[in-house]
Amino acid sequence: MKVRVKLFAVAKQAAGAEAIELDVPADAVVADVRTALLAAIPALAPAARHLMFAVDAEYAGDRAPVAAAKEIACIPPVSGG
Amino acid sequence: MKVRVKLFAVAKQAAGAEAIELDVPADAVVADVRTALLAAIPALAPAARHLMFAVDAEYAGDRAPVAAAKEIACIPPVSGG
Amino acid sequence: MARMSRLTRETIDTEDLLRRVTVPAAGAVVLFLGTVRELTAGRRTLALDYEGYPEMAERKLAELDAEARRRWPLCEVALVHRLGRLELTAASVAVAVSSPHRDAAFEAGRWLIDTLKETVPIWKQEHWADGTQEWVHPGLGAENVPPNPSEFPASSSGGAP
Amino acid sequence: MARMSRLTRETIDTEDLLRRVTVPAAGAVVLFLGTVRELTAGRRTLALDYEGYPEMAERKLAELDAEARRRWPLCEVALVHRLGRLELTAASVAVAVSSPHRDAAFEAGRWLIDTLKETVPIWKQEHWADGTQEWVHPGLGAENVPPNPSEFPASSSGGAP
Repeated sequence: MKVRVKLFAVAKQAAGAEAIELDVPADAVVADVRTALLAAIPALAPAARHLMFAVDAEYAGDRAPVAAAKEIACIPPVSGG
Repeated sequence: MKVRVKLFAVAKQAAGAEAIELDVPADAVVADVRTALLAAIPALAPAARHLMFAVDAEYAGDRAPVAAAKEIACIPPVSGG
Repeated sequence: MARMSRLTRETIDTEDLLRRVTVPAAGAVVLFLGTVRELTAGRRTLALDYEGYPEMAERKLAELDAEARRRWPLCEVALVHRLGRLELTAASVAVAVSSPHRDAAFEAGRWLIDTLKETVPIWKQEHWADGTQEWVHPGLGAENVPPNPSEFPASSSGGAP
Repeated sequence: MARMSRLTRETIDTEDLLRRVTVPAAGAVVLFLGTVRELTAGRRTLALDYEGYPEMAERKLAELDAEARRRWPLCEVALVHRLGRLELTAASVAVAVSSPHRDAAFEAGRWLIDTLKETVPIWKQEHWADGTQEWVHPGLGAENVPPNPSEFPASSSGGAP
Protein backbone atom coordinates (compact mmCIF):
# COMPACT_ATOMS: atom_id res chain seq x y z
CA MET A 1 0.00 0.00 0.00
CA LYS A 2 0.95 3.65 -0.35
CA VAL A 3 1.50 5.80 2.71
CA ARG A 4 2.15 9.50 2.79
CA VAL A 5 4.72 10.70 5.33
CA LYS A 6 4.97 14.31 6.43
CA LEU A 7 8.52 15.64 6.57
CA PHE A 8 10.04 18.39 8.69
CA ALA A 9 13.31 20.26 9.09
CA VAL A 10 16.32 18.25 7.89
CA ALA A 11 14.10 15.49 6.46
CA LYS A 12 12.07 17.98 4.46
CA GLN A 13 15.26 19.61 3.32
CA ALA A 14 16.85 16.32 2.26
CA ALA A 15 13.70 15.29 0.37
CA GLY A 16 13.07 18.72 -1.08
CA ALA A 17 9.39 18.22 -0.25
CA GLU A 18 6.96 18.57 2.67
CA ALA A 19 5.77 14.99 2.31
CA ILE A 20 6.67 11.82 0.49
CA GLU A 21 4.67 8.85 -0.78
CA LEU A 22 6.13 5.45 0.08
CA ASP A 23 5.25 1.88 -0.86
CA VAL A 24 5.01 -0.39 2.19
CA PRO A 25 3.52 -3.86 2.85
CA ALA A 26 -0.21 -3.97 3.69
CA ASP A 27 0.61 -4.96 7.30
CA ALA A 28 3.36 -2.36 7.61
CA VAL A 29 4.54 -1.06 10.96
CA VAL A 30 6.55 2.08 11.67
CA ALA A 31 9.83 0.20 11.16
CA ASP A 32 8.77 -0.55 7.57
CA VAL A 33 8.03 3.12 6.99
CA ARG A 34 11.50 4.02 8.24
CA THR A 35 13.09 1.47 5.91
CA ALA A 36 11.14 2.75 2.93
CA LEU A 37 11.90 6.37 3.80
CA LEU A 38 15.64 5.72 4.01
CA ALA A 39 15.54 3.88 0.71
CA ALA A 40 13.79 6.84 -0.89
CA ILE A 41 16.07 9.48 0.69
CA PRO A 42 19.56 7.98 1.03
CA ALA A 43 20.90 11.30 2.35
CA LEU A 44 19.01 10.60 5.59
CA ALA A 45 20.89 7.36 6.30
CA PRO A 46 23.41 8.87 8.76
CA ALA A 47 20.51 10.22 10.83
CA ALA A 48 18.50 6.98 10.64
CA ARG A 49 18.60 5.92 14.27
CA HIS A 50 17.61 9.39 15.42
CA LEU A 51 14.44 9.61 13.34
CA MET A 52 11.22 9.10 15.26
CA PHE A 53 7.76 8.75 13.78
CA ALA A 54 4.32 9.94 14.71
CA VAL A 55 1.09 8.19 13.78
CA ASP A 56 -1.95 10.43 13.91
CA ALA A 57 0.05 13.14 15.68
CA GLU A 58 1.33 10.89 18.48
CA TYR A 59 4.79 9.36 18.87
CA ALA A 60 4.65 5.73 17.71
CA GLY A 61 7.14 2.91 18.30
CA ASP A 62 8.71 0.73 15.61
CA ARG A 63 6.01 -1.94 15.95
CA ALA A 64 3.02 0.35 15.69
CA PRO A 65 0.86 -0.55 12.65
CA VAL A 66 0.23 2.18 10.12
CA ALA A 67 -2.52 0.76 7.89
CA ALA A 68 -5.28 2.62 9.73
CA ALA A 69 -3.28 5.81 10.16
CA LYS A 70 -4.81 9.04 8.89
CA GLU A 71 -1.45 10.78 9.11
CA ILE A 72 2.16 9.63 9.45
CA ALA A 73 5.03 12.00 10.15
CA CYS A 74 8.78 11.68 10.37
CA ILE A 75 10.06 13.48 13.51
CA PRO A 76 13.79 14.26 13.51
CA PRO A 77 15.28 15.32 16.86
CA VAL A 78 13.31 18.34 18.02
CA SER A 79 14.90 21.71 18.77
CA GLY A 80 12.08 23.98 19.87
CA GLY A 81 12.31 26.17 22.94
CA MET B 1 24.74 59.33 75.36
CA LYS B 2 21.45 59.48 73.49
CA VAL B 3 20.88 57.36 70.41
CA ARG B 4 17.90 57.43 68.12
CA VAL B 5 16.68 54.07 66.84
CA LYS B 6 14.41 53.73 63.82
CA LEU B 7 11.53 51.31 64.32
CA PHE B 8 9.62 49.24 61.80
CA ALA B 9 6.63 46.93 61.67
CA VAL B 10 5.87 45.27 65.01
CA ALA B 11 8.49 47.37 66.82
CA LYS B 12 7.00 50.60 65.49
CA GLN B 13 3.57 49.35 66.41
CA ALA B 14 4.60 48.40 69.94
CA ALA B 15 6.30 51.76 70.47
CA GLY B 16 3.59 53.77 68.76
CA ALA B 17 6.35 55.75 67.06
CA GLU B 18 8.68 55.56 64.04
CA ALA B 19 11.76 56.06 66.19
CA ILE B 20 12.75 56.12 69.83
CA GLU B 21 15.49 57.94 71.77
CA LEU B 22 17.43 55.76 74.18
CA ASP B 23 20.09 56.42 76.80
CA VAL B 24 23.12 54.18 76.39
CA PRO B 25 26.71 54.22 77.72
CA ALA B 26 29.23 56.32 75.74
CA ASP B 27 31.00 53.12 74.58
CA ALA B 28 27.74 51.38 73.79
CA VAL B 29 27.54 48.47 71.36
CA VAL B 30 24.48 47.05 69.63
CA ALA B 31 23.76 44.76 72.59
CA ASP B 32 23.39 47.80 74.82
CA VAL B 33 20.94 49.34 72.37
CA ARG B 34 18.88 46.16 72.44
CA THR B 35 18.83 46.16 76.25
CA ALA B 36 17.77 49.80 76.35
CA LEU B 37 15.12 49.25 73.69
CA LEU B 38 13.58 46.31 75.56
CA ALA B 39 13.57 48.32 78.77
CA ALA B 40 11.77 51.14 76.99
CA ILE B 41 9.27 48.89 75.20
CA PRO B 42 8.54 45.90 77.46
CA ALA B 43 5.96 44.58 74.97
CA LEU B 44 8.87 43.62 72.70
CA ALA B 45 10.42 41.27 75.27
CA PRO B 46 8.98 38.04 73.82
CA ALA B 47 10.50 38.95 70.41
CA ALA B 48 13.85 40.00 71.91
CA ARG B 49 16.07 37.28 70.50
CA HIS B 50 14.63 37.77 67.01
CA LEU B 51 15.37 41.50 66.80
CA MET B 52 18.34 42.42 64.62
CA PHE B 53 19.92 45.84 64.32
CA ALA B 54 21.39 47.86 61.51
CA VAL B 55 24.06 50.52 61.91
CA ASP B 56 24.23 52.98 59.03
CA ALA B 57 21.89 50.77 56.97
CA GLU B 58 23.97 47.60 57.36
CA TYR B 59 23.28 44.60 59.61
CA ALA B 60 25.47 44.90 62.73
CA GLY B 61 26.33 42.26 65.32
CA ASP B 62 25.89 42.60 69.08
CA ARG B 63 29.44 43.87 69.57
CA ALA B 64 29.37 46.57 66.91
CA PRO B 65 29.94 50.03 68.46
CA VAL B 66 27.29 52.64 67.86
CA ALA B 67 28.91 55.91 69.04
CA ALA B 68 29.90 56.94 65.49
CA ALA B 69 26.67 55.73 63.89
CA LYS B 70 24.68 58.18 61.83
CA GLU B 71 21.65 55.93 61.92
CA ILE B 72 20.60 52.92 63.99
CA ALA B 73 17.59 50.80 63.16
CA CYS B 74 15.83 47.89 64.82
CA ILE B 75 15.14 45.16 62.25
CA PRO B 76 12.51 42.63 63.27
CA PRO B 77 12.29 39.44 61.14
CA VAL B 78 11.71 40.57 57.58
CA SER B 79 8.74 39.47 55.50
CA GLY B 80 9.15 41.11 52.14
CA GLY B 81 8.72 39.24 48.90
CA MET C 1 19.90 53.62 32.30
CA ALA C 2 17.78 53.89 35.43
CA ARG C 3 18.82 51.67 38.31
CA MET C 4 17.39 48.24 37.75
CA SER C 5 17.14 47.25 41.44
CA ARG C 6 14.85 49.52 43.38
CA LEU C 7 11.74 50.10 45.46
CA THR C 8 8.56 51.53 44.06
CA ARG C 9 5.13 52.58 45.26
CA GLU C 10 3.60 52.10 41.80
CA THR C 11 2.39 49.01 39.99
CA ILE C 12 5.44 47.00 38.92
CA ASP C 13 5.91 47.39 35.17
CA THR C 14 6.74 43.84 34.11
CA GLU C 15 7.03 44.73 30.42
CA ASP C 16 9.68 47.26 31.26
CA LEU C 17 11.61 44.73 33.37
CA LEU C 18 11.47 42.11 30.63
CA ARG C 19 12.63 44.64 28.06
CA ARG C 20 15.57 45.63 30.26
CA VAL C 21 16.86 42.10 30.74
CA THR C 22 16.22 40.80 27.21
CA VAL C 23 19.53 41.45 25.47
CA PRO C 24 21.24 39.82 22.46
CA ALA C 25 23.61 37.81 24.70
CA ALA C 26 20.67 36.19 26.49
CA GLY C 27 18.90 33.00 25.49
CA ALA C 28 16.89 32.59 28.69
CA VAL C 29 14.86 35.04 30.76
CA VAL C 30 13.26 34.15 34.08
CA LEU C 31 10.78 36.47 35.73
CA PHE C 32 9.46 35.73 39.21
CA LEU C 33 6.53 37.66 40.64
CA GLY C 34 5.34 37.44 44.21
CA THR C 35 1.64 38.24 44.16
CA VAL C 36 -0.92 38.99 46.85
CA ARG C 37 -2.63 35.67 47.58
CA GLU C 38 -6.15 35.46 48.90
CA LEU C 39 -5.79 32.48 51.26
CA THR C 40 -3.09 31.74 53.84
CA ALA C 41 -3.63 28.70 56.05
CA GLY C 42 -7.35 29.01 55.47
CA ARG C 43 -7.55 32.72 56.37
CA ARG C 44 -8.74 35.23 53.81
CA THR C 45 -6.61 38.26 52.96
CA LEU C 46 -8.17 41.52 51.79
CA ALA C 47 -4.92 43.37 51.14
CA LEU C 48 -1.30 43.65 52.25
CA ASP C 49 0.64 46.70 53.35
CA TYR C 50 4.37 46.64 52.70
CA GLU C 51 6.71 48.84 54.71
CA GLY C 52 10.44 49.09 54.08
CA TYR C 53 13.59 50.66 55.42
CA PRO C 54 14.29 52.28 52.06
CA GLU C 55 17.98 53.26 52.28
CA MET C 56 18.96 49.82 53.54
CA ALA C 57 16.53 47.89 51.34
CA GLU C 58 17.84 49.48 48.14
CA ARG C 59 21.41 48.83 49.22
CA LYS C 60 20.53 45.19 49.92
CA LEU C 61 18.87 44.83 46.52
CA ALA C 62 22.01 46.18 44.85
CA GLU C 63 24.12 43.72 46.85
CA LEU C 64 21.91 40.82 45.79
CA ASP C 65 22.20 41.91 42.16
CA ALA C 66 26.00 42.03 42.42
CA GLU C 67 26.27 38.72 44.26
CA ALA C 68 24.04 36.93 41.75
CA ARG C 69 26.22 38.21 38.92
CA ARG C 70 29.28 36.85 40.74
CA ARG C 71 27.69 33.43 41.20
CA TRP C 72 26.15 32.93 37.76
CA PRO C 73 26.96 34.06 34.20
CA LEU C 74 24.08 36.50 33.99
CA CYS C 75 23.43 39.11 31.34
CA GLU C 76 21.10 41.39 33.29
CA VAL C 77 19.35 41.47 36.65
CA ALA C 78 16.41 43.59 37.74
CA LEU C 79 14.87 43.51 41.23
CA VAL C 80 11.89 45.60 42.20
CA HIS C 81 9.95 45.57 45.45
CA ARG C 82 6.75 47.49 45.88
CA LEU C 83 5.77 49.30 49.09
CA GLY C 84 2.37 50.48 50.26
CA ARG C 85 -1.11 48.98 50.03
CA LEU C 86 -1.50 46.06 47.61
CA GLU C 87 -4.77 44.45 46.62
CA LEU C 88 -5.27 40.78 45.70
CA THR C 89 -3.23 39.60 42.66
CA ALA C 90 -0.95 42.68 42.70
CA ALA C 91 2.76 41.91 42.42
CA SER C 92 4.72 42.87 45.52
CA VAL C 93 8.09 41.81 44.14
CA ALA C 94 9.63 41.09 40.77
CA VAL C 95 12.91 39.30 40.05
CA ALA C 96 14.01 39.32 36.42
CA VAL C 97 17.24 37.72 35.22
CA SER C 98 18.68 36.82 31.86
CA SER C 99 21.51 34.50 30.93
CA PRO C 100 22.83 32.77 27.82
CA HIS C 101 21.38 29.48 29.15
CA ARG C 102 18.42 28.56 31.29
CA ASP C 103 20.21 26.71 34.10
CA ALA C 104 21.77 29.91 35.37
CA ALA C 105 18.61 31.95 34.85
CA PHE C 106 16.45 29.56 36.90
CA GLU C 107 19.06 29.08 39.63
CA ALA C 108 19.81 32.78 39.97
CA GLY C 109 16.12 33.70 39.95
CA ARG C 110 15.40 31.22 42.70
CA TRP C 111 18.38 32.29 44.77
CA LEU C 112 17.50 35.96 44.39
CA ILE C 113 13.93 35.66 45.63
CA ASP C 114 14.93 33.29 48.46
CA THR C 115 17.72 35.58 49.64
CA LEU C 116 15.65 38.73 49.14
CA LYS C 117 12.98 37.30 51.41
CA GLU C 118 15.56 36.49 54.08
CA THR C 119 17.63 39.64 54.09
CA VAL C 120 15.96 42.73 52.62
CA PRO C 121 14.40 44.93 55.33
CA ILE C 122 10.80 44.97 54.16
CA TRP C 123 7.78 43.86 56.16
CA LYS C 124 4.24 43.02 55.27
CA GLN C 125 1.12 43.61 57.26
CA GLU C 126 -1.82 41.32 56.61
CA HIS C 127 -5.24 42.88 56.36
CA TRP C 128 -7.46 39.91 57.04
CA ALA C 129 -11.03 39.68 55.85
CA ASP C 130 -12.14 39.44 59.48
CA GLY C 131 -11.08 43.05 59.98
CA THR C 132 -7.85 42.40 61.88
CA GLN C 133 -4.34 43.44 60.89
CA GLU C 134 -1.12 41.66 61.66
CA TRP C 135 2.55 42.29 60.95
CA VAL C 136 4.20 39.17 59.59
CA HIS C 137 7.50 38.23 61.23
CA PRO C 138 8.73 34.77 60.27
CA GLY C 139 10.08 32.91 63.28
CA LEU C 140 8.01 34.93 65.70
CA GLY C 141 5.21 32.71 66.85
CA ALA C 142 1.99 34.50 67.75
CA GLU C 143 3.07 34.18 71.41
CA ASN C 144 6.16 36.29 70.64
CA VAL C 145 4.36 39.12 68.93
CA PRO C 146 3.15 42.05 71.01
CA PRO C 147 -0.60 42.42 70.78
CA ASN C 148 -1.73 44.54 67.89
CA PRO C 149 -4.09 47.27 69.09
CA SER C 150 -5.95 47.12 65.80
CA GLU C 151 -6.91 43.53 66.54
CA PHE C 152 -8.93 44.67 69.51
CA PRO C 153 -10.97 47.57 68.21
CA ALA C 154 -13.49 47.26 71.05
CA SER C 155 -10.95 47.44 73.84
CA SER C 156 -8.82 50.15 72.23
CA SER C 157 -11.79 52.34 71.42
CA GLY C 158 -13.38 51.55 74.77
CA GLY C 159 -10.23 52.30 76.74
CA ALA C 160 -10.21 48.91 78.54
CA PRO C 161 -6.76 47.34 79.12
CA MET D 1 -11.19 31.86 27.73
CA ALA D 2 -8.88 31.25 24.80
CA ARG D 3 -6.67 28.20 25.02
CA MET D 4 -3.65 29.00 27.11
CA SER D 5 -1.27 26.54 25.46
CA ARG D 6 -0.79 27.19 21.79
CA LEU D 7 1.41 28.12 18.85
CA THR D 8 1.57 31.57 17.37
CA ARG D 9 3.23 33.40 14.50
CA GLU D 10 2.97 36.74 16.29
CA THR D 11 5.11 38.35 18.97
CA ILE D 12 4.40 36.56 22.25
CA ASP D 13 2.27 38.83 24.43
CA THR D 14 3.90 38.40 27.83
CA GLU D 15 1.57 40.85 29.56
CA ASP D 16 -1.38 38.78 28.45
CA LEU D 17 0.25 35.58 29.70
CA LEU D 18 1.05 37.10 33.08
CA ARG D 19 -2.50 38.43 33.39
CA ARG D 20 -3.92 35.01 32.63
CA VAL D 21 -1.91 33.17 35.28
CA THR D 22 -2.11 35.83 38.01
CA VAL D 23 -5.15 34.76 40.00
CA PRO D 24 -6.20 35.32 43.64
CA ALA D 25 -5.16 31.78 44.65
CA ALA D 26 -1.60 32.40 43.44
CA GLY D 27 1.24 33.84 45.47
CA ALA D 28 4.00 33.05 42.98
CA VAL D 29 4.25 33.47 39.23
CA VAL D 30 7.18 32.20 37.17
CA LEU D 31 7.60 33.23 33.55
CA PHE D 32 10.32 31.69 31.42
CA LEU D 33 11.18 33.12 28.01
CA GLY D 34 13.51 31.51 25.52
CA THR D 35 14.98 34.32 23.44
CA VAL D 36 17.01 34.44 20.25
CA ARG D 37 20.65 34.62 21.34
CA GLU D 38 23.33 36.23 19.23
CA LEU D 39 26.23 33.87 19.99
CA THR D 40 26.32 30.07 20.05
CA ALA D 41 29.72 28.46 20.56
CA GLY D 42 31.33 31.57 19.15
CA ARG D 43 29.19 31.71 16.00
CA ARG D 44 26.98 34.70 15.33
CA THR D 45 23.27 34.23 14.69
CA LEU D 46 21.31 36.66 12.52
CA ALA D 47 17.90 35.08 13.01
CA LEU D 48 16.14 31.79 13.68
CA ASP D 49 13.34 30.15 11.76
CA TYR D 50 11.02 27.91 13.75
CA GLU D 51 8.98 25.23 12.03
CA GLY D 52 6.45 23.02 13.79
CA TYR D 53 4.14 20.10 13.25
CA PRO D 54 1.19 22.16 14.45
CA GLU D 55 -1.48 19.54 15.20
CA MET D 56 0.95 17.43 17.19
CA ALA D 57 2.77 20.32 18.82
CA GLU D 58 -0.44 21.83 20.20
CA ARG D 59 -1.52 18.43 21.48
CA LYS D 60 1.86 18.00 23.18
CA LEU D 61 1.63 21.44 24.77
CA ALA D 62 -1.79 20.55 26.16
CA GLU D 63 -0.38 17.28 27.52
CA LEU D 64 2.48 19.13 29.22
CA ASP D 65 0.03 21.57 30.77
CA ALA D 66 -2.10 18.69 32.13
CA GLU D 67 0.90 16.70 33.38
CA ALA D 68 2.37 19.72 35.18
CA ARG D 69 -0.96 20.29 36.93
CA ARG D 70 -0.92 16.65 38.03
CA ARG D 71 2.60 16.93 39.42
CA TRP D 72 2.38 20.28 41.19
CA PRO D 73 -0.37 22.31 42.89
CA LEU D 74 -0.59 24.91 40.16
CA CYS D 75 -3.20 27.59 39.71
CA GLU D 76 -2.71 28.30 36.00
CA VAL D 77 -0.37 27.28 33.19
CA ALA D 78 0.21 28.98 29.85
CA LEU D 79 2.59 27.69 27.17
CA VAL D 80 3.17 29.51 23.92
CA HIS D 81 5.65 28.66 21.18
CA ARG D 82 6.22 30.97 18.27
CA LEU D 83 6.83 29.79 14.69
CA GLY D 84 8.38 31.60 11.75
CA ARG D 85 11.29 34.02 11.46
CA LEU D 86 12.58 35.48 14.75
CA GLU D 87 15.15 38.23 15.08
CA LEU D 88 17.68 38.62 17.91
CA THR D 89 16.10 39.04 21.39
CA ALA D 90 12.66 37.88 20.22
CA ALA D 91 11.01 35.29 22.47
CA SER D 92 10.52 31.93 20.78
CA VAL D 93 8.82 30.27 23.73
CA ALA D 94 7.04 31.36 26.90
CA VAL D 95 6.19 29.22 29.92
CA ALA D 96 4.04 30.90 32.56
CA VAL D 97 2.89 29.16 35.72
CA SER D 98 1.30 30.27 38.95
CA SER D 99 1.01 28.51 42.27
CA PRO D 100 0.19 29.40 45.87
CA HIS D 101 3.91 29.01 46.71
CA ARG D 102 7.12 29.51 44.79
CA ASP D 103 8.61 26.02 45.13
CA ALA D 104 5.98 24.57 42.84
CA ALA D 105 6.07 27.50 40.43
CA PHE D 106 9.84 27.27 39.92
CA GLU D 107 9.89 23.47 39.70
CA ALA D 108 6.98 23.29 37.29
CA GLY D 109 8.35 26.10 35.14
CA ARG D 110 11.69 24.36 34.87
CA TRP D 111 10.14 20.95 34.14
CA LEU D 112 7.83 22.44 31.52
CA ILE D 113 10.56 24.10 29.47
CA ASP D 114 12.88 21.08 29.79
CA THR D 115 10.18 18.66 28.70
CA LEU D 116 8.87 20.96 25.98
CA LYS D 117 12.34 21.12 24.46
CA GLU D 118 12.60 17.32 24.49
CA THR D 119 9.19 16.34 23.21
CA VAL D 120 7.30 19.03 21.29
CA PRO D 121 7.74 18.65 17.50
CA ILE D 122 9.23 22.03 16.69
CA TRP D 123 12.55 22.65 14.96
CA LYS D 124 14.75 25.66 14.61
CA GLN D 125 16.92 26.65 11.71
CA GLU D 126 19.94 28.82 12.42
CA HIS D 127 20.62 31.69 10.05
CA TRP D 128 24.28 32.32 10.74
CA ALA D 129 25.96 35.65 10.11
CA ASP D 130 28.26 33.92 7.61
CA GLY D 131 25.27 33.41 5.32
CA THR D 132 24.74 29.69 5.96
CA GLN D 133 21.61 28.05 7.30
CA GLU D 134 21.39 24.94 9.41
CA TRP D 135 18.59 22.89 10.95
CA VAL D 136 19.33 22.14 14.59
CA HIS D 137 18.85 18.50 15.62
CA PRO D 138 20.24 17.71 19.07
CA GLY D 139 22.08 14.39 19.07
CA LEU D 140 22.81 14.57 15.36
CA GLY D 141 26.43 15.46 14.99
CA ALA D 142 27.32 17.42 11.89
CA GLU D 143 28.48 14.15 10.35
CA ASN D 144 24.93 12.77 10.67
CA VAL D 145 23.18 15.68 9.04
CA PRO D 146 22.62 15.59 5.31
CA PRO D 147 24.36 18.48 3.57
CA ASN D 148 22.24 21.58 3.36
CA PRO D 149 22.05 22.79 -0.24
CA SER D 150 21.90 26.37 0.96
CA GLU D 151 25.35 25.98 2.48
CA PHE D 152 26.81 25.34 -0.97
CA PRO D 153 25.28 27.98 -3.19
CA ALA D 154 28.04 27.65 -5.78
CA SER D 155 27.69 23.91 -6.32
CA SER D 156 23.89 23.87 -6.27
CA SER D 157 23.58 26.73 -8.73
CA GLY D 158 26.39 25.29 -10.85
CA GLY D 159 24.75 21.88 -11.15
CA ALA D 160 27.75 19.99 -9.76
CA PRO D 161 26.99 16.88 -7.61
